[in-house]
Amino acid sequence: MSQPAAIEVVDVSKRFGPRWAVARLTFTLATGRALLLTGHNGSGKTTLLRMLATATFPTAGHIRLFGQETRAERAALRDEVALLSHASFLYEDLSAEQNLTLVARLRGVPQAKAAVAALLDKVGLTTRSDSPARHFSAGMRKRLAIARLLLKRPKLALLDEPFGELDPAGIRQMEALIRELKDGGTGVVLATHLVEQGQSLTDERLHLENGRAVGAQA
Amino acid sequence: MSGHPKILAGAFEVLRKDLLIEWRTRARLNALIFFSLATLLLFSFALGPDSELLRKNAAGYYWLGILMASVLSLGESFRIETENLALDGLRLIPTDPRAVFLGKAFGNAVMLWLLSLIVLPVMVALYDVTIREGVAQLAGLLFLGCLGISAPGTVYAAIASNARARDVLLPLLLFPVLLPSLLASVKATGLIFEGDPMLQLRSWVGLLASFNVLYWGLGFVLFPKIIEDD
Amino acid sequence: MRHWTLTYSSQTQALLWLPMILLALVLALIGVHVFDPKARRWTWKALAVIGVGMAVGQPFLALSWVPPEKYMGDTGRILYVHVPQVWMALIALTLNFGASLAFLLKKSWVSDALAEASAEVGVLFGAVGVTLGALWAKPTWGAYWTWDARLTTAAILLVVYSGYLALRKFIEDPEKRATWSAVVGIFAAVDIPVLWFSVKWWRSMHQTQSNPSTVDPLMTAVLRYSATAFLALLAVFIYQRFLVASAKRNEEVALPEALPAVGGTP
Amino acid sequence: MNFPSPILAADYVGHVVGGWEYVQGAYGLTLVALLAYGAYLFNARKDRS
Repeated sequence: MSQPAAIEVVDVSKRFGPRWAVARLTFTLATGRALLLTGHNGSGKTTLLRMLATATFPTAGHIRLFGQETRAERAALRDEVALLSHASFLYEDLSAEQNLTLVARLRGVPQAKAAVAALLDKVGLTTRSDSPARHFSAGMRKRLAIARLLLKRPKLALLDEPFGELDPAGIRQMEALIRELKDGGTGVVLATHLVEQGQSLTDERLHLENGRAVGAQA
Repeated sequence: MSGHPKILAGAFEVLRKDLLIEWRTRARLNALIFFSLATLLLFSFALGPDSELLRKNAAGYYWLGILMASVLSLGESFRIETENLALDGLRLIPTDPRAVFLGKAFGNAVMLWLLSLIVLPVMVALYDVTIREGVAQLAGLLFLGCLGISAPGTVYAAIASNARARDVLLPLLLFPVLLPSLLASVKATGLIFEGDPMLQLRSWVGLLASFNVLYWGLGFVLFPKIIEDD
Repeated sequence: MRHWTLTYSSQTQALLWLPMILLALVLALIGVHVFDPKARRWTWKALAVIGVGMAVGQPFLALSWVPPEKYMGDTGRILYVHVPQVWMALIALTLNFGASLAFLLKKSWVSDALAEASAEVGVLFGAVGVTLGALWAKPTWGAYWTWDARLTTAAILLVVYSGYLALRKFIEDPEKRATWSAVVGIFAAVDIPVLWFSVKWWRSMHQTQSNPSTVDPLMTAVLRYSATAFLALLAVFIYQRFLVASAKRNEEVALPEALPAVGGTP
Repeated sequence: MNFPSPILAADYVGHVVGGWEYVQGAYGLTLVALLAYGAYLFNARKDRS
């Protein structure tokens, strides 16, 4: 292999108290491929995504992204991996624009102001850019969270239920956006209950039950 | 790549964000001001109308008022971080956890300092205090004292915000640890009020500064252990 | 000062060495216990026998064998338990600091369990020690509580570590509990000497510590004997509490080996 | 002659004015605290094994 795999999960287990959220999971995802992650609530999807995003780390086993171990190389990997989480990561008292500007500045994005304005336009929040996130609907929060993710131009995008809480137009936009990411060479991991929608966007599928991979299928 | 300038730049952004949030939620700051005023009033009620006693112990009551308010403001500063898991988002941007500590702890110190300055004139009137050694010195000392509260305060608030019964836990953990810097602050403030004929002020301020170095160093090293999930 | 020291019989003189020999024995047993895991099955039992035996004999020595103190009279006898109890508390809390530091440097459930055990036992000995101190202070100084540096520091120390124990109870996730309490343990331990000096300077009231050269050798011997007895008990308590904590941790944190390997690849 | 003897102890109880019961109380307290903790540990150990 000339290029290390985008994701390499080796016998990973994650425990929360007495419960195993992810149990002895092993899989790889080649660079440039998109993975669909399915499973019921509590099957370990979110935990897996959080581990891939370096938000938390395995109790046992190893995760390597682009050949780098997550625990050891977290600082470098966080630059390249972006997570669209169930929690929006937003500061409720800051406006949409201020939330994005904070991220842009912390990442050292050049011309932060212009970049933020362009992204707000892209997710259709320009008219509400000055209202605090507290006043946003669930769908609008999702859009803002996506804009936050796009500030990163990640090599790997981890999307936890990206279609949840979006209206039909929003879902179409999201689909277009995921395609755009894929075409741009970004690896995508997509966790969703909408299996058909997800399958049309991805190349591979991993089904989780009680933290284990079940019935592997392409 | 992640050298010291980057930590300081990150800390500055975190500080800016915290102050911006405080500014956008001014109502909360107002509530805090009235809370500490109420505390100062309660001391004078509890002790009766002995104005001599109040004046003598003014520095102590003043710092107790600030301390009480600090628990609320520290708790609040981490409530905004646990909401929407914003602190996780901050980590993953990525922001160096030490930068988060420096930014938040400094922000908390600034907030407490502003609070103490706003309450100061009322305290002076209420306890009939004269500031003999100059208001500038007092302001500097207040800031040093607030820094001494905010460093361990930020560490402990981060811990308490994720535990059950956090409202009980934060003061329980924090107050005893704060005692040394609080004692030094009270002594030095008292000397500024009463005058400093023996020139003891310098050594108390020096002591307070040393506590600050110790607590900020500990916080800088240990804070990442608290917010990194491994 | 006390010339009657010279009138001890040779029998009594020889007995003054007994506490030191017992102390060496207890320390040796603790050393074997720490460094030889296989010996742990019997070392703690031996320590328990010595500790209980000596503790039973202790009131006998302290209440009747030793003559009353010249100035304090019989009240001074409280010191034979008060002082060693506080020493033991300090030893236990120092151990807590070591365990906390060890945990942060290298995660291990052993150091976490040891931190839990030493803090709890330390608080127990500290609480008894401080209570006895207050009981001694009432007839001696006329008040249960004088705000001198040592008393104040001891009291705050108890509050600090009670907070530590409360924190441990309030966090369910074992990993987080271990890490966070280790951080709190280090903050607390570093704060103790700082606190002591600050309270001392704050009060600027001096009380010089007595040392063996100014005290009758008979009294020193009894003090050492008591300290040895409590040290043996301290070791047994910490070890037993450590076993309880370890067992609880094992229940909380199952090992991944317990899971069958049924990996799958997409 | 200073060797521990119950007679001597009784002598003290008879002679020493005040304070003596007080001192014994302090010793009793220590004993009770240590015993209680030992019993608690013994119980906890029994539950775990």
